[in-house]
Amino acid sequence: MNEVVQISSPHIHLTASVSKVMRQVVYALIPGILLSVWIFGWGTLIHCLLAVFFALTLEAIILHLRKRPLQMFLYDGSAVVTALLFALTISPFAPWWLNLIGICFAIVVAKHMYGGLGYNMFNPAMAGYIFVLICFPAELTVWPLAKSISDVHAGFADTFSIIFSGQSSITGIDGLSGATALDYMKSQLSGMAMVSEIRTSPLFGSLGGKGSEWIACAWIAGGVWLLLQRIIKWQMPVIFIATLFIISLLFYWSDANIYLSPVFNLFAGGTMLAAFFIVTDPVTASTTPKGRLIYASGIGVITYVIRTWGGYPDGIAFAVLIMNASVPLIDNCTRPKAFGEK
Amino acid sequence: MNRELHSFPGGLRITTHKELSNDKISIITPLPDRIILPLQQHIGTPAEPLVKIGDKVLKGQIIARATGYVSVPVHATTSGRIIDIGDYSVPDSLGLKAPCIVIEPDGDDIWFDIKSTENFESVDPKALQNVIREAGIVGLGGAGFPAHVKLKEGTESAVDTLIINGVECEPHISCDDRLIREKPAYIVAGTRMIRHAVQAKHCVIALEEDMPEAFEALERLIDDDIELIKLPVKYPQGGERQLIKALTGKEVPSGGLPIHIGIVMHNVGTAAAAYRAVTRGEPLISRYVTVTGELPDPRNLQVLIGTPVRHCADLCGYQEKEGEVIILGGPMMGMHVQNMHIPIIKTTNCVLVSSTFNRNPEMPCIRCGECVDVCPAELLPQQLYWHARSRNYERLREYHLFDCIECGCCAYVCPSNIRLVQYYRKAKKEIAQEERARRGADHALQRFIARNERLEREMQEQHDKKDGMSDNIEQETDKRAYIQSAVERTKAKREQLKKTDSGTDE
Amino acid sequence: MSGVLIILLLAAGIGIFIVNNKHPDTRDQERLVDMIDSLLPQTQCEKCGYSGCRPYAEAIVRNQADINQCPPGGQHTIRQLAYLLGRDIKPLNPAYGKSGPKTIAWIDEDICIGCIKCIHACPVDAIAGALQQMHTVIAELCTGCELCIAPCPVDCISMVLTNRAGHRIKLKPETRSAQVSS
Amino acid sequence: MSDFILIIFSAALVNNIVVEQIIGADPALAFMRKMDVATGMSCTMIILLPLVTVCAYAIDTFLLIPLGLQYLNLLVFVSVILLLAWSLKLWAHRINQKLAGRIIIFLPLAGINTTVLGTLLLNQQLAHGMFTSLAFGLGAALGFSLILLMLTAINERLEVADVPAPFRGMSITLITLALISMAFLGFTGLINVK
Repeated sequence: MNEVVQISSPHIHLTASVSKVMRQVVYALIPGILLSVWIFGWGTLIHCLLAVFFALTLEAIILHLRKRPLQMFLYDGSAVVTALLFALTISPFAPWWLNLIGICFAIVVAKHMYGGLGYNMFNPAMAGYIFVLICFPAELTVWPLAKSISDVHAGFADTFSIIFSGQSSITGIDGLSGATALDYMKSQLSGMAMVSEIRTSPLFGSLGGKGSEWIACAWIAGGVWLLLQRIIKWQMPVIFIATLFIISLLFYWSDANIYLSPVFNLFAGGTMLAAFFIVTDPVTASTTPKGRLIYASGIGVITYVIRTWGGYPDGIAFAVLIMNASVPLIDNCTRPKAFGEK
Repeated sequence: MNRELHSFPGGLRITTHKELSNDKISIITPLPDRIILPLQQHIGTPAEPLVKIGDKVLKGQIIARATGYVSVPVHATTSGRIIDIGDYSVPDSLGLKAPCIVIEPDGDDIWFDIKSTENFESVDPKALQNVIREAGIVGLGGAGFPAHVKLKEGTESAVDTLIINGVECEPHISCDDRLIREKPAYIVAGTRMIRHAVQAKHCVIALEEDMPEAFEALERLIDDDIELIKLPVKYPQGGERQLIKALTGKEVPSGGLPIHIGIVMHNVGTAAAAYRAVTRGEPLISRYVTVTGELPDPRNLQVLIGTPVRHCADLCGYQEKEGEVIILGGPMMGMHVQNMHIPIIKTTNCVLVSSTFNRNPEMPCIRCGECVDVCPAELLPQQLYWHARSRNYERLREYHLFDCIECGCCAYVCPSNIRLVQYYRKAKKEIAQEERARRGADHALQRFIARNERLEREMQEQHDKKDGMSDNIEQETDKRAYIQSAVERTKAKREQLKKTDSGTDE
Repeated sequence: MSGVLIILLLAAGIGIFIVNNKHPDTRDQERLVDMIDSLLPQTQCEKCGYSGCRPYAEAIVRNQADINQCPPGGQHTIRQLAYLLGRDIKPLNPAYGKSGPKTIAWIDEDICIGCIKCIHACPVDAIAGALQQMHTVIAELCTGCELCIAPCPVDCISMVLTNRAGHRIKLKPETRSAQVSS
Repeated sequence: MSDFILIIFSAALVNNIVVEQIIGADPALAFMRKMDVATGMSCTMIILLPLVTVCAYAIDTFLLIPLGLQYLNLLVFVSVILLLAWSLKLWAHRINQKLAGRIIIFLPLAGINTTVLGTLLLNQQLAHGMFTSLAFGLGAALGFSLILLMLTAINERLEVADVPAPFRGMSITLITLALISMAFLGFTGLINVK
């Protein structure tokens, strides 16, 4: 990178570039974002825009401090993808400073301390999310209720004031928000309730959490488009989903009263977002064919373990970070045999 | 014709652009003003000149003889006068100069006294190899490995299959295609000849699907003894290991040679050259070269070896333009050359004029793994890149850097535009250098130990001969006096030298 | 009472431990010296301050010398030593010299007086010649240690660059005299 | 049996000795320079730790407590570790030549690091039984090895990364360790074994 560009073979090049890849990922996220806005109100959009703004500003400042070409790296779009993924994982009612802190951690610590694009060990969005989750758990557990559950809705102005001042003109913010489906399920299960009883709560839809199940479908649609565009490889999402499905199916069969159904596992929480947009992040995933398999299934297993027995409602972010940390080791151990070595 | 086909791992499907040049009949290039013949046009030791400046030579005369086993002679490619023997620019990725013999053609093109070998089937295979060696034939596919070495390996161990490689997988290049279409008889006869030389059980000529005319031309001439195979288009199918995998399903062991699994492979051009060398006695003095790219008239030429690149390009209407580069070889593996006065050599298959070379800046690697999927050698290009950058040679060896064939597939697909192959080349060079340094160091250590032992021995001897002490002292004073006087003399001499030096400067 | 007994027992155990551990340790050290020695460039140039590569390796093992004292090996050797010993990579200590491309000694045969002083100085016997006869450096054997330069009474030895094959790159007379004077 | 496995998991992941209990961090950072050193160290720990834990537990319960000598435990534990490491070094080659070649160099090093002593003390605090001590030792060793190998591989990758100058070397490794321990926080509340 630091050497003089020399003309060397091959002299032709496929017209792919990092910025094109990132742009397409952003396009694939758009339907899901729009659907979230429709179901959960303006909060998602506000947070997305805020996060993108923070991320680009921070990225520019740090590039300037590190004396790197600003234009080349700012337009590569990786910061935007990180920002969107982060904004989609936090609650739409989360205060603005939470967003700033998370993005700060994601861009500064998880990305640029490791050398910026391509060098980061951990998925920046997930690292930022875990950081705020550990520091401010209360702010993240409050989610707006989906449109079909409650009659009261926060308009644009209300959401805006909730995010920026923490107050709302609507009396009783409690009427607007509640726990997420996974969270509710967890707390009820530890209270010795049966799964079938809990599922009767209005929070749940036919597949996963009410409302969020449709967003999951939008992620699938975006992911499939990316697959068709050959931006991501099919192996990782498929293996991740399959692992999660099979494990939850086994436990579901053993006792349907305390273990969640596989379908619920797939459509609740951020499973689909993770499957198509986070697990497939090439920078932090394994690069060997066998390594990808281990990586994706590892995330599936750890996610299920944390969801079912752990202290946190959703384990995907932790699972991703743990597997990120193991990637170099996996890569080391799964070097494929070279041609003629068999 | 019922051979089961396989596929090699990785690889690419690239637009071939062969239609630019493969429809036009090749023309014989007129004699240039001068012919530059490098002494090393092959892998191995360079040849040694046999002529002096001012000598008259005839076409096909040996002007430099082979030194060592892995070496071939160089022949004059036309009749004329030797005007210089010295360093000239040659096709080299670093733009280095190398010793060459320069001939000024006299225009008569008179053949040297050459003799043909009639009825090759009755000749001993070993004698045939010698004929091929004397004709200066090297692998015409690109690497330039002396052909007789491969043939000799063939007679030393049993050869199951002889493969004649007509797979021109690189985009733009069509010289083999054209050669087959125009001279199919040469190739078929040459194939039979090589088969006789290596005593192969089976014999295959492999082509790609995008050269149907060449296929038909060959099909008309072959009998049951030779299989003619059409392979789907895929880069880099023309690579030795890849083609063997595609045809036989066998993998050449890492660090091994095709002969270890009973296979010998030669290029179609080599087969044609072998035919000419044996039945006509003509050494390798010309070859087909594709001149293509952004030219008014891209086509194939039959070029005398040693003709400057510029001469060939002019024939196709080349006009110098800003922002264009000249590439010798194809767009995937060819080398960029600085000037056009360098000669066409035995291994030059293509002259490509291009302005669409990769100019974009390198971005950091995003570990997308595209390179892993396309690598035909099943390596991890990305890991190699990291280790090449951190100069971790141990790891590079572990990751089989030396199995990389530098096909360029990884760099072609890289979304970050990283010149991967360039890093590998550099690392390979550095590792070779380090190994040499290590060998030197080991040698130095041995000599150091030997010297210390000797000194100890001498000390011991001196200790034993204490009686001759007084003699020694005398000698010592003698020596000192001599050194003193010598030092004086040199000082005077150096003064004088300095004066004359400054005198000439003025 | 029992406390004292236990402490005595432990002391005895540890005593045996220490006594027994001595032998394997010296063997381990010997092996480490070999490993370090095999990484050094074997120029025997004494620039590190020790009388050869092996003494330097021994000094490293004894923790008397740092790993950045070998100018002929340069950064590459430092890196390899750091990997081997698990230490940090650091730049070459300039007090011991600068690292550069490999040079070999070259004797200006017009000036040489045949005093054999350099022949005695050469650690690898790379200089051929006899008393009162012209000396010459055998290029393939020269390690570029520069030990022959100081003893020469007429300063006829200079260090010259080598090409890829290890042969001297011919310099023009001007540069040559400049090199001699420097 | 399920207790045994649960304790191994708990010691290896939930209460990982390096990232959650810090005591293993120092040795892990010391041995992460080279892959073969790290694997050698891991092998040694996996063999040594369960052994030491069980021995220390036995000495503690059957010797020190009945004699009322708990105040000597630190001294005794250190000696036990040293003696075990030493005897293992002498006897290893009789058990398995190949394994001995790998671990012999590391035994003295393993004998004198905080992970081993820390594990013994933790084990004492948790007041495990004989069988569970074995599990705890094994789990701690596995957890240590996992993190050590992870760190070694990460370190190799960080070496080529374009890390800003102030963070190069140990600082970025520590940040990485912090992020790993953050990730391991996800396991909290997973297993509540007392």
